[in-house]
This record gives sequence, structure tokens and C-alpha cells, in this order.
Amino acid sequence: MSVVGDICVRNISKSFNNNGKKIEVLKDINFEIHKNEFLVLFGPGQCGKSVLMEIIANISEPDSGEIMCDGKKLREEDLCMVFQRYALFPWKTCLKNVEMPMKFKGVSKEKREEKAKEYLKLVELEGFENSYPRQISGGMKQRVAIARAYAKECDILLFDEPFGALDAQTRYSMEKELIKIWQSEKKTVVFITNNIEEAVYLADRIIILGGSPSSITEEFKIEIPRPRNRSDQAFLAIRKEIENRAVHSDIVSG
Amino acid sequence: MKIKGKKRTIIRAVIGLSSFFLIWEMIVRLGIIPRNRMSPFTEVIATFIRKITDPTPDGATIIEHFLTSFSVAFSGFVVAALIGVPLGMMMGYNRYAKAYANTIFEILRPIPPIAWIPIIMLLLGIGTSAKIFIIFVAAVVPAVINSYTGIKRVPEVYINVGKSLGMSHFKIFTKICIPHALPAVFTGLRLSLNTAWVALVAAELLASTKGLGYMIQIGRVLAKPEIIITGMIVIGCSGAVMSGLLGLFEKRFAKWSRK
Amino acid sequence: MTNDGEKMKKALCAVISLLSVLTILVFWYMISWKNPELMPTPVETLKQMFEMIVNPTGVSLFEHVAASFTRVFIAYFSATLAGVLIGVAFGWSEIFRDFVHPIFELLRPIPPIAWIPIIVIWFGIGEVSKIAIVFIGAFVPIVVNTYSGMMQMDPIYEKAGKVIGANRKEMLLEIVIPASFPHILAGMKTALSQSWACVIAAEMIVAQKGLGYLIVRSMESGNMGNILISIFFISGISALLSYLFNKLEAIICPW
Amino acid sequence: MSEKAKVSAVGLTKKFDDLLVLDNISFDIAKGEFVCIVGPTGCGKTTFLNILSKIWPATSGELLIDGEKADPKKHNIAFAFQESSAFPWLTVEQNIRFGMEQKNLPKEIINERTEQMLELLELKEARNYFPRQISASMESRVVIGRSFALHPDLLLMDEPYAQLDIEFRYHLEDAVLKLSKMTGSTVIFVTHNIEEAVYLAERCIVLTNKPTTVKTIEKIDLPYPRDICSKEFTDIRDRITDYIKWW
Repeated sequence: MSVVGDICVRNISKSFNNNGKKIEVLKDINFEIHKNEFLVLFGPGQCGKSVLMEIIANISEPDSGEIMCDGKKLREEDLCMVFQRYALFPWKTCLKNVEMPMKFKGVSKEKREEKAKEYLKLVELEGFENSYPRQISGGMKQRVAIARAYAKECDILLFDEPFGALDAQTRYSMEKELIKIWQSEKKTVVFITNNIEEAVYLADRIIILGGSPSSITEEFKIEIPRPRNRSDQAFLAIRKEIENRAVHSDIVSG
Repeated sequence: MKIKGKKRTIIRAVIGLSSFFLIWEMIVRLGIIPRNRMSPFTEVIATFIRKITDPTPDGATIIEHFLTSFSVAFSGFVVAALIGVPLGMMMGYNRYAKAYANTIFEILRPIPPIAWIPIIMLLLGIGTSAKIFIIFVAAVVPAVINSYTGIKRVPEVYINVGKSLGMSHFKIFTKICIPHALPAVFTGLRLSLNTAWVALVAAELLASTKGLGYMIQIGRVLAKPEIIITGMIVIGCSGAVMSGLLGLFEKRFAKWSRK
Repeated sequence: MTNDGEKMKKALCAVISLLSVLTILVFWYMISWKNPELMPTPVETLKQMFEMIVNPTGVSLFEHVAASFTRVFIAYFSATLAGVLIGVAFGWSEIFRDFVHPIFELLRPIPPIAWIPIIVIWFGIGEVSKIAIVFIGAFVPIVVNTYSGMMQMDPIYEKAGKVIGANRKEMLLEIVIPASFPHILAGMKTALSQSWACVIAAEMIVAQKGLGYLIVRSMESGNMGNILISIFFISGISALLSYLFNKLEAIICPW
Repeated sequence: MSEKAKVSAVGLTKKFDDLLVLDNISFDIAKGEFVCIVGPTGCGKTTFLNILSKIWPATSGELLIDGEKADPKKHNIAFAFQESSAFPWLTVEQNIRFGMEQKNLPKEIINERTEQMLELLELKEARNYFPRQISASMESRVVIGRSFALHPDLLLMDEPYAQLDIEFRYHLEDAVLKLSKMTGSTVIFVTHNIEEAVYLAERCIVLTNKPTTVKTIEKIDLPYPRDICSKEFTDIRDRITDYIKWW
């Protein structure tokens, strides 16, 4: 059931009607997502990145275009998503939260409990199995959400600005940790952010969304070896280049 | 599908309501419920129209009933609001006022408004002033509690802005706490208007010579279901209209709180 | 505020709240002093209550309390069950909501007390009519709160549910209902105080037993002592119930 | 303590019952200087700021403005909090005027400064909107406008745009720098983001973990506007990061 080849996003367009007025958000978006690649979608604030992500995760329907993989439509079982606001269920303990995707797949009680403990160890949260989301910090909540996404045991992971609400230092530690997890358990990752430093630190490849309605404007390949140092010259050079080409061109005054 | 959605919901609502009235009509017409226990919808409408001008059989037209009830309920509500809102705010502002008034309120709060009626009627009789006092006692509780919580729930950050600007405790209260509490005060007023209306109907059910409560009570005594139902509809509609009007008022004063 | 300043202020508040209880008693004494034959003094009322409990005459106080309590108990639980089911149905199934919700909104403004006359005509003056009135009183707030709880659920939970593979049934049971549980509990709390108000109203108008009946009987015979005692019991029980409810709520629904 | 110091903290300490939170913090800041305060996550920066702004009393030690004991009633202290503190019941313009009205500044000055702030922070068209009707980045600009309009002796900023999109941050950082130079106010800017601190500050105070005290004070003498990708910039940034690095 696993995903073999690449995923191709073919001329996706999406518009909303805001009391009568039709607002076009995405205009024929085309790009490929290679197997086990860490792809980052970068774009300024309200450029419809989340809308595109929800279309990929088929939470919402595009007006036109589709997302193909191995010749057929990408199915929901093949992917999982991590949100900016964690979306953990407050009435369940961390362990139970991580168990949920397996529970919905019909995995037996003992098996999924044991597996969930494993995934919590993967994100270095042993000992927090029985605490509730309200009792742990923002960074830890996001790690539980990542563990829950891994627990679905699908091939594609989507991240919608997961570290957007964290402070700068926690964000650095989460980025380091995410790369460590991704290297230990290879998955195809599509990661959204509006932070250039984060994009250059994480990505094998960066796709820039811009303009309104949004479309793909640039693409960058990042070959810096990992783990990357945010202050070394090559890193800063790429960051500066992206900043000039992608950001200053259409900074929308907020 | 989207545009149709809005229209479709309205069509379904119309179908739902009309089938409700149709079933009501059929049940009585076909004799499933005997005539002396329930009257059909059409007869209720006829009674309603007749009652606008004809005082029989309960001694007053609907308008007179409504005016009696409304004047008593509204005056009780206004007194409750004029006393309750400032008292609630004072409780929010000064901790000693809170210690004093809050204890009394915690004792009074669990007593259902209806339970006040016998005490007050025994002491003050069953005249209009007694009823207004009953409604005041019932309606003042929500007004005080909501004004108090409105003041207490001001986010700390706004108070800190005031403190850093060197504003006095009183100025913070008037310039920050009160404006922020306005929406909560209006919710409280809507609640106390509703409580006033309910307490009024209860008081009239127990002892009155005129008013909507009296009308439905007499309807029962005379075994005339259409009178009871007409009375109920007027009570229901006027309650809804009053709280709607208060909602408009709130829009005017606390429009910032709406998205 | 240094610590002892704070302690001193707290002590002052405690004194003041005692003072306010004192004012109620003084006010009570004043009324009973003004018309002694009508209004017993607090001490007399206490003696009368003690008397009623120790050797009851005719229908004992305990029976009145039991009658009212059982009516509330039956009506409250059936109303909660029905209210939550219908509230969830309103929230979850669009068809049911489109057809039935307008009817509910039409009948909602009619206060439960206004239903008493028609219910008495339908069900007579037996137990059924009193329980029906309390049922209406409890049913409306539960439906309203359950429905609004489901409507105000954070959309992120629905998205998260979909993404981790919950089907429609799992989404409802595992995500939507737990998420609206705090609202349902709020509805149940309002329903609790409403039920007590309705049972007293119903008993005052049509009953042979129960605290409401006791109040009306005492009102007719001018026995203010009994009225005060029944009110003391009514408010005591409903305060106790809401206190227990809050404790229960903190345990089963901490989020 | 040099006389020219506009703001100086002398042995500021704070204890909650017996838990020591702030441990004997002292520093001097010259008039119109832009100082950033950086520390590891959860090092009690907010407590520190609440003491500085006299919202909370210090257990011991003093804060002096122009050599006198700092007092919100006498001195002009403005505070831009982390969570948005624009009053939702006042329009954008009324929010900006609010601070000045409390300080009873003359009418013409209030009008002149309000127009100036609306112009500078591009809030002109939104002047009659309520905070709930405008975007988060505009709302944080309202707070910045309200604070700078006072030409405060001391302006405290607690990560005023932490929740905003990154590219708005560049905008706001430049606006804050421009305003602080224009109004000549002494600014204490608190942040977790070391890059932001090095971009903004003339001097950077590095705090330790709890109980919080001053680890070191770093001078950053790079010309404005600073290039975050330049070698000197990243060297200073790495040096300060090593003081704090816990990740």
C-alpha cells in the first residue's frame, strides 16, 4: 500500500467567493514532490500556502487540477499533517493522542499502545505518556503532534507552519529535532513556512509561492551538508539570494 | 451546491414548520385529541384576532392583558437594572463592597424567583407594587452577577497598560474596566429581562385579575384551550421581541465586541 | 502588597461578609417586629423548623422534600438524555437541523411556567404533568447549549480528525462530542437550576405534595414560618446540587 | 553610576514568597539608547519587565529615571506588551491618543503626534476601524504608535511582534528604530530572537536562567541599517548565542 513514485501536483487552482466577490487564491500550481525528499513551500503571509496544503491533504477541494501519485489520485491514507496550532485533543493524554491514527486503522489495543510509546520515545517524550496537552509546553505539544503524524505510518508528512507559534530558540531546537527524526525514519516531507532561515535550514529543495493569485515563482536546490550551521557563509549566501528574489519583490504591507 | 444551500435551508424550514402546523390541525380535527383538551391551529388564530377587540370570555382584550403584564414586568426590570448594574460594577471595583454584597447575593442566588412570590404577597398583598417588587427581586440577580463578572474578567494586559501610564485605580476602573464590561452588562440585562418576564407570568398565574398570566390561568379554569394557547403565543413572542430589541441596543453600544 | 498587608485585608473582608449576614438578620427582625403576627422572628422560625422535623404532623417535611426531589430527578435525567441527543442531532445532521430546528426555535421563547395550564388540561393534575413541566424547563437549555457547543467547535479539530483517518462515526464520537462536552455541562448546570424553579412553580399551582405545595398551603393559611422553612430547604438543596455539580464537572471535564 | 545615565537599575531583586526570581540586577542606560535584553527561553524576562515598569513592586533594589525613583505618575513610561494590548473598544486613532490623553498633554500636541504616528505606521486609512477589524500586524503597529506618541522617558517592549509573520517583523523593526531615533526615547527591547537583538541594539544585556541575573553586557557598534548576512554581524550573533545556547 506504500507510495512508490513521486507525487505530481497538476494545475491546481482555487478561489473563494467572499459574499459575492470571487477571490482567486491559487492559479494553476504545478510541481513535483520527489520520494523521501524534504521539500519546503515558502511564501509571504497570506499567499494561500495553507490552502494549497489543505488541498494536498484533501481536506478541501480545488476548483480544478488534481494531485496524482503512482498514476492514481493521492489518497488520504497515504499522508498525514501537522498544524501550526498543534490540534491535539485536550481530553486525551499524549499517549492516547498518538494512538488515535492506529485506533482508526483498527490496530489492536496492546499493539498500538506499545507502538505509541515507541513514537513518543522517537520525539524524546518518554515519561510524558500520561500527561495531558494542557500540562506540557508548546514545543512539547508540537513534538506529540509529530509523533501522532508518524503513528499513522503513512509515506507523506505535511507540515503547515508547525513552529510558527514557538519562540525563536524553541524553534531552533525543534528544527534540529525534526531533521534528526526525518533522517532516522525516512518519509517524504512537504513543509510550509514564511521564515527563510527555517526554509534554508530544513530543505533539500525550496519552492517559492508568490503574487496574487499565487503561483510558483522560483525554485532553489539546497546542497549544504547536514547538520547545517545558520551562520556559515554558504548558508547566509543562499538566504540572502532567496530574500532578494522572493521576498522583497512583493512585500504586501500587512 | 453552495448557493442552492442557502435557499434549500429556507425551503426546508418552511416545509418543517408548515407540516408542524398541519399535524397540529389534523390531530384535533380528526379527533385524536378531544376538542376540550386542544383546539386546532386555525381556531387559535381566529381567537387571537377576535381577542384583539373582544374582552370575552376572560374579561379583557389581549392588548389590555399585554399592557398590564408589560408595564409591571418592564418597570420591575428597569428598577432591577438601575440598581443591579451599578451594584455589580461596584462589587467588581472595590473588594470591600464585594465582600459585603457578594455574601448576600450568594445566599439569595439559589432561591428560585418564583419562591419569592408567596413571601412578598403575604407582606405586600397582590397589588401591582407587590408584583413589581417580585420582579425586581427576580431580575436584579442576573444584572448584578453579569456586571460583576464583566468587570472582573477584564484581561490583565489592559489593566497593566493603565498602570504603566500611571492611571489611578479609579481612572483604570472608569476608562478601562467599564468599557470592557459593557457586552457582559448587556448579556446580564437580557437575562434579567427574561427572568422578569418569567417571574411576571408566574405571579399572575398565582394571583391576578388581569394580564397574560391571568389569561392562560382563566383559560384553564374555563377549559378553553384556544385562550390558553393564544396567551402562550403572545407571552412567547413578546419575550422574544423584547430580547431582540435589547440585542439591537447592545449592537449600538458595544458594537466593537461584534466581529 | 507585602504578605501581612494582604492577610489583614483578607481578614477585613471576612468580617464585612459576616456583617452582611448580620444585616439580613436585622432586616428580618425589623419586619417581624413591625407585623409580629405575620412574620416570625428568625429564632421562632428555627424552633418551628425543629418542631416540624422532630414530630411532623400530617405530611412530614421529609415527604415534601422527597416528592419534589424525585420529580426533579426523573425529569432532569430524561431531559438531559433527550436534550443531548436532539442537540447533537441538530449539530450533526443538516437535514434534521433544517427541518426540525425552526420548530424548536418557535417554541423556545415560551417560558416553562406558561406551559402549566395547557399541560394540566392535557395530563390532569397528577405526577405526569409536574414532571412534564420540569422536563421542558431542563430540556431547552440542554438542547441550546449542546447545539451551540457543536457549532462553536474549533475547526482545527475537524481537520486534524480527517487527517488522522477518522471516518464520520469516529469523528462524531471521538472528536466532536468530547470537544463540545464543556458546553453540554454548562447546559446541564443551567438546566439543574431551571428544574428546581419549575418544580416549585408546578407544585405551587397543581400538587398535593411537595415543597411548592407546602408554600402555597402556608401562604393561604398565613403561616410565614412554613414558607421560610420551605424556601430554606429549596435554596439549600439547589445550592448543594450545583456545588456537587461543579465538583463533578472539575473531575470529569478538566479541559 | 554616571550622571548621564537616563535609566539605571540598582540591585533589583524579586522574591515570590521565598522563590528568588530576579537576583540583584544592575545596569545603566544612557538617554535615547536602544538596549536589547536577551535570555534563554523561560528566564523570567516578563517578571523583569513588570518590575521595571513598576507594575510589580521589587522586593529590593531601585529603578532610577534621571536619578530619581521611577514612578509611572511622574515619569513617562510606555509599555508595549507581548499579547496585543490595543483597547478593542477604541478605534485605531483613539487608541493612539489614549496614552497622551492620560498624561494630559495639550490638545495641539496630541493631534500633531497622532497624525504623525498614523502617517509613519501606515495606519491612516484604518484610523476609524476597531482593533478586531484590522490585521494582527496593524494592531501591533497601533500599540507601537501609542507608546512612541508619548515620547516616553523609558519605552519597554516585550517581543511586541512575536506572533507576527516573519516578513512583517523586518518592517516593524525598521519602524521601531526610526521612531526611537525621532522621539529620542530610551528603549528596552526584550526578545528571544538573538538575530533580532543584534539587528536592533546598540547594547545587548544577556540574562542567565532563573534566578535571573545579568550574565554580560555586549556592545554592538555596527552602523545602521545592519546586514544580517555580514560576517561581523554573524560573529557577534554567534558570541551571544553561545552565552544562551541550550538547544
